[in-house]
Amino acid sequence: MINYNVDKKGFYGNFGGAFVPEMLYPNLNELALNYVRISKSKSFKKKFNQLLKDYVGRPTPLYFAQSLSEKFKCKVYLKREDLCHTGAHKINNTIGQILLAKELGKKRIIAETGAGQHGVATATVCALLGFKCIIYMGEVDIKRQSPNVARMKMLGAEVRPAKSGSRTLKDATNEAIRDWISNPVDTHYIIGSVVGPHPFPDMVARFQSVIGYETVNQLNELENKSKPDYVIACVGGGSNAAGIFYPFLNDEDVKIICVEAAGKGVNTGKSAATSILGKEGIIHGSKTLLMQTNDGQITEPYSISAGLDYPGIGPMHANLYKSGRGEFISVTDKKAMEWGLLLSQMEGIIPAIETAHAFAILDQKKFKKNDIIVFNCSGRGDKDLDTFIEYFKL
Amino acid sequence: MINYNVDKKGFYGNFGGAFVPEMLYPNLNELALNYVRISKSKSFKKKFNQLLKDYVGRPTPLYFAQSLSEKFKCKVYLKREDLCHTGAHKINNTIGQILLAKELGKKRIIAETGAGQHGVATATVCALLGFKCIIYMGEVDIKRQSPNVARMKMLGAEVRPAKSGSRTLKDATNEAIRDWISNPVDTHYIIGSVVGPHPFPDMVARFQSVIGYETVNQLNELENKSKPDYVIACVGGGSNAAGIFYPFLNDEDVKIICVEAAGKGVNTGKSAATSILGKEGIIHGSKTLLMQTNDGQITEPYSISAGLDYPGIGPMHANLYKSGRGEFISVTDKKAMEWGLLLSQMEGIIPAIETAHAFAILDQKKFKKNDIIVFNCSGRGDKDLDTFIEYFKL
Amino acid sequence: MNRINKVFQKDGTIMSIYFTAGFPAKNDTLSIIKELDSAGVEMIEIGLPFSDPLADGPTIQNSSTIALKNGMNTIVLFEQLKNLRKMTDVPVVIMGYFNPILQFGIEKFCESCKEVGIDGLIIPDLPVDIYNDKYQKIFKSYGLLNMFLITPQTSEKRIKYIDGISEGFIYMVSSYNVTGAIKSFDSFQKKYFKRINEMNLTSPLLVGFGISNKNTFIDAGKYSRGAIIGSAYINWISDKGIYKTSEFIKSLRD
Amino acid sequence: MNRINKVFQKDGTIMSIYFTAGFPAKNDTLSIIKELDSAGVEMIEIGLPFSDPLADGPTIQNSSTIALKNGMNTIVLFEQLKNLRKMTDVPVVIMGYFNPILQFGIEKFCESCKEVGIDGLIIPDLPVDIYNDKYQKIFKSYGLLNMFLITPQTSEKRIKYIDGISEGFIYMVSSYNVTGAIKSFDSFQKKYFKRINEMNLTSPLLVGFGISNKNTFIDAGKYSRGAIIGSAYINWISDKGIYKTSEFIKSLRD
Ligand SMILES: Cc1ncc(COP(=O)(O)O)c(C=O)c1O
Ligand SMILES: Cc1ncc(COP(=O)(O)O)c(C=O)c1O
Repeated sequence: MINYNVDKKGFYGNFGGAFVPEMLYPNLNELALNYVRISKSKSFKKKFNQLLKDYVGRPTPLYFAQSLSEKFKCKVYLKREDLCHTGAHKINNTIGQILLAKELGKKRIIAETGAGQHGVATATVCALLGFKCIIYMGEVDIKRQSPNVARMKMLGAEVRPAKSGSRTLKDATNEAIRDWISNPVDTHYIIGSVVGPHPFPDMVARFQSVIGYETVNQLNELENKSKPDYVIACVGGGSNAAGIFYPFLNDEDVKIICVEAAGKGVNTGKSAATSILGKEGIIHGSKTLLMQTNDGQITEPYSISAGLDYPGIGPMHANLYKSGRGEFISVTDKKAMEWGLLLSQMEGIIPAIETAHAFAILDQKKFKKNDIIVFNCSGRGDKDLDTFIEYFKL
Repeated sequence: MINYNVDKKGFYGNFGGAFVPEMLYPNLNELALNYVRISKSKSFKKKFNQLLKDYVGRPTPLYFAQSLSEKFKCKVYLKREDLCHTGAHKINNTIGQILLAKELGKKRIIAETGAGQHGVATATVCALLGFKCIIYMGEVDIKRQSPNVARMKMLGAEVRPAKSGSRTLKDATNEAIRDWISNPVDTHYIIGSVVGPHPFPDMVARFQSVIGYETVNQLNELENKSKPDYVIACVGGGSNAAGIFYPFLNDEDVKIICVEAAGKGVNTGKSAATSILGKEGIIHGSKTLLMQTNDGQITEPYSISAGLDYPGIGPMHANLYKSGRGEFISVTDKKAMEWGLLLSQMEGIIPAIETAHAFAILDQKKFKKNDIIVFNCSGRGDKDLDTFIEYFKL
Repeated sequence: MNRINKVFQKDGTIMSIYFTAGFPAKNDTLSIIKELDSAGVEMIEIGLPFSDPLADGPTIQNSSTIALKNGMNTIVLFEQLKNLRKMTDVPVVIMGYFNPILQFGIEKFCESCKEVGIDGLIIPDLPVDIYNDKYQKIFKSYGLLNMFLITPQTSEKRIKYIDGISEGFIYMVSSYNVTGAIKSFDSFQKKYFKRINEMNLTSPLLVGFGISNKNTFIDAGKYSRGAIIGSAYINWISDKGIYKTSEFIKSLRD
Repeated sequence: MNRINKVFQKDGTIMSIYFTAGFPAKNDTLSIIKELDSAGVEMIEIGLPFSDPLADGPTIQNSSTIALKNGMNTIVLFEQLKNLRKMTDVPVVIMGYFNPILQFGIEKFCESCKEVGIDGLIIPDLPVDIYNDKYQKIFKSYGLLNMFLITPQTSEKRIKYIDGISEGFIYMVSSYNVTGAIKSFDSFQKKYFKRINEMNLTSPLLVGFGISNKNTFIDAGKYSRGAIIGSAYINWISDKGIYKTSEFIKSLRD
């Protein structure tokens, strides 16, 4: 049997590793040596699970979407990460990492953010546990996700604009890494997706795996089955996808679909469909698929959704793609926006634009009548209202 | 023992009833005759509870607030209605009423909204169950709660501005009542608080009582006790308060605190502190306390929070006030805003400005070390970000 | 015998005109009454303005808002009406929402009505049941009649119940709507008027809500003793001022 | 013997100057090398510009962005360096992030280096462990030395491990920081230099990150064989152009 989890050296097949300057070695080594042990310890698990329950609001429901199911003639379930405190799955990971940082004696937290959901989730847990918090965010994203910037400030975090490159998520990540290089002792860097150097991809996937494990329990309760036929998630870096895929990774009965942002169209030069447009390379310390020039310069991706606007994908997903274990579909801005509106009006759930991409595959795939399709409804659209309003002239 | 629940004629002590034009009699009579029977039927309960669980995300956590508890030297719990789908307790009621409307064969839904939370919650359940939806909202509120206006539009609802009077909640309510008068057959009016003519106050309180009953269960689990020493909630119309007070109404061991909006100060003429400033009278079909001139004209209240900016309170609360069963405290804009920021930075929870009012009493009341204080954290502050940002120049 | 009852003993279609006290100007009350009297209307309804008139459409709402801004209130109104009965014998009804009356004090309100010669009341948000239980006695003791409404939605049983309580006449609301002027009655409305007419109630009927022109006034007269005209008259005096009242009345009558 | 090893056999403090290829102008590469050669520097580092230089501060980031805009890339650089060895005998090192090298092809990259006379490489994001496992053999077969970094955070054990693998010299990063110019070393940094110096490693040490003036250069020389200067030189040529290079070198030396 093929194993789609991380190996001992931090690789998923040919992807992963920690391609970082020596300055980051001590931090990453400290994490790599300790994350499994700490996160499996009884006291950690108790605190983690308690905060997920009493603070985040877990378990999130697995909601049977009646109207969608009728329209698309299959059983559509939504895993409601949009109901998490702060509005997306991101907080599962930040709770895990902040507890880890506390265990490791860190005092200061940095993070990068694209859509702002990870920034808000990080600022939130820092407020909760009394950490100093600095969030790097691309200047472009600061503009298009202003409600989340406001939230971070309310929560007492400092938001530092990343002004280099495309001034989006990639550049915010560079800035965060530079900060970590400059502050290696007291600072923990909470990466917001399953990207970056080992052990981040695996660590984040483990913290997010609660999404998948809850789904298993809920399917047992609702359908008397422990696995769906399909699990579907949007992929920016890939953390919400990794979280819901986790229990099913090595069970090929369960089909996995990753939905990427095609932006204005895969071949328009304005896209973030990494699996199709990317080649193997190194980004942010990880060997993976990324969008780059022939010369190896990382290119500027484009998507209407700030959370998918990243030129790489996590190494787990690169491996799912190359191995054929996962199906990758890309969805344009236009389709995603339409699905945002459709989901709002059919189910009364306004999704994040990131999340809306996932649902758009309902138009493209044919399912069987009894197929159980689980979508990760990764976040809510409150942060995207301005974009929706402007797009649809509401 | 005194009974603080509604009596058979729709009164709470001296308050309540249905002081409405004859045009509304058939609708109200239909409701009054059926709401208890339907809402107690097995099939209704099953649907209601299932939607609360799988769609709304109930039970909402009862969260032990560590930092607040330490600072104020008592046990502070937050009932996390802010985690409900759409961001406030309001949806508990709209789910109940839409199921009732369906049972009664209605096809069209109208509602009034102040903060927009009730409007969003109504638009949401209408999208979910395929009802036509019209929301009345004061022009002033449309401006100060624009994210919620955007959400209602995304959900397919029509938002009609109320342009008369103070152009806030009271006037939106007048418009909704006029619509109902004009459309008595196919339309159900989903009132958003425990106000209006009988049976609305009792019906809404029953649908919201899930908040209180969950609290009982959760206290049993967390504290091995089935009742807190204090339950505290902000009061606009009073639905979130009624919901959390419900199981404790007739148990005088449990102290009840209602927090009203003092606006710029109770005696400034810019206030919404109804219990202090109000006199007995009739507003929106209910005999209750309301702010009015000597001549019986209803006056324009003021609060920075749109959801508390109402010149009356529900008849249940009027009775709690007059009987002394409830303690009424009023909190200024300034204090409420400060507490919004404080809660964000101490607990990582950005509350609605309405909700923030409740917490401000922690400054004013002395509690004993083992006192269990349950706050109804009625909603999240996403809708209020602009106001916070502007107020604090963040 | 109360002037209202007397007027219904006569033959012919009754025209009852509503206006909002304090509109267009604070002190127009008596002047309007004088105009209506000399134009020959059978009944006058004085609207006591209210901040939140939830049974009223935009026309009356708007006149109420202006009246309140002009300084109209219950005390002022009774003051203005002191010499009412030196001026007219036409029955005069006050139409007002319940809250201002409550705040004035019900007993005191009845007293004042009696003093100035008011004949009856229409309090749209005082339900017939509560009136019956709690207030009828006191209003009666001052000789004031209370008229109640029925609508196309009111059940037969309830109409009979209201017929037993309503004094003077029953206010037959013409449609599902708040007040406001319409051009003509549709077949649904006519069927409804007919149905009620055929119930042979004890109380006479007046049609209200929507009467705006000769057409609707004549139709109302076919199925009832007459009609109450509000928004159309308010629109008229907004436009033409109060001294063209008789033209308005004539335009409806012939 | 490799030119780098040779230079460390001589006495005196070694000055190694970094510049970004393609900055200020695309074709400045050879001119800058000529300037540095005649100014008498002991070693030259050519930065291969990268879009996402995450170990670099604003100065080098900015020069990289401009260089890329100017059209610099790996192919262009090797083309420019064809006549390198007709011009200078100073050891020349390429400093570049791993991804552009990977995309060019590692074998092809080594071949090209050898062809033009490059002596060694600093690839900051190629970790010593992975180099050791997978890449050392191929680089060695082309006679290229790979230099690795240590920082104040690197454990003694790991320093020894790196000492065993790093060729030519060890790049002693002066502080917790990305690249960038500072005015002087603090006592913490000096203690760290001293500690490493006293470890008596096999590889000689060069200090990098922060050297910007005579003060820091001399200090670096006290605890190591010399220093690498990057941001300060980039700032200088941004300001004064590339033909004032010898003034810069002099200002640091005496
Ligand atoms: C709601 C939501 N979904 C998805 C994503 C994409 O991230 P990931 O691929 O790591 O789940 C984001 C990123 O901000 C997000 O906010
Ligand atoms: C979050 C929140 N809390 C409280 C209220 C006040 O309403 P009520 O007193 O009915 O709970 C509102 C009204 O919109 C609200 O949005």
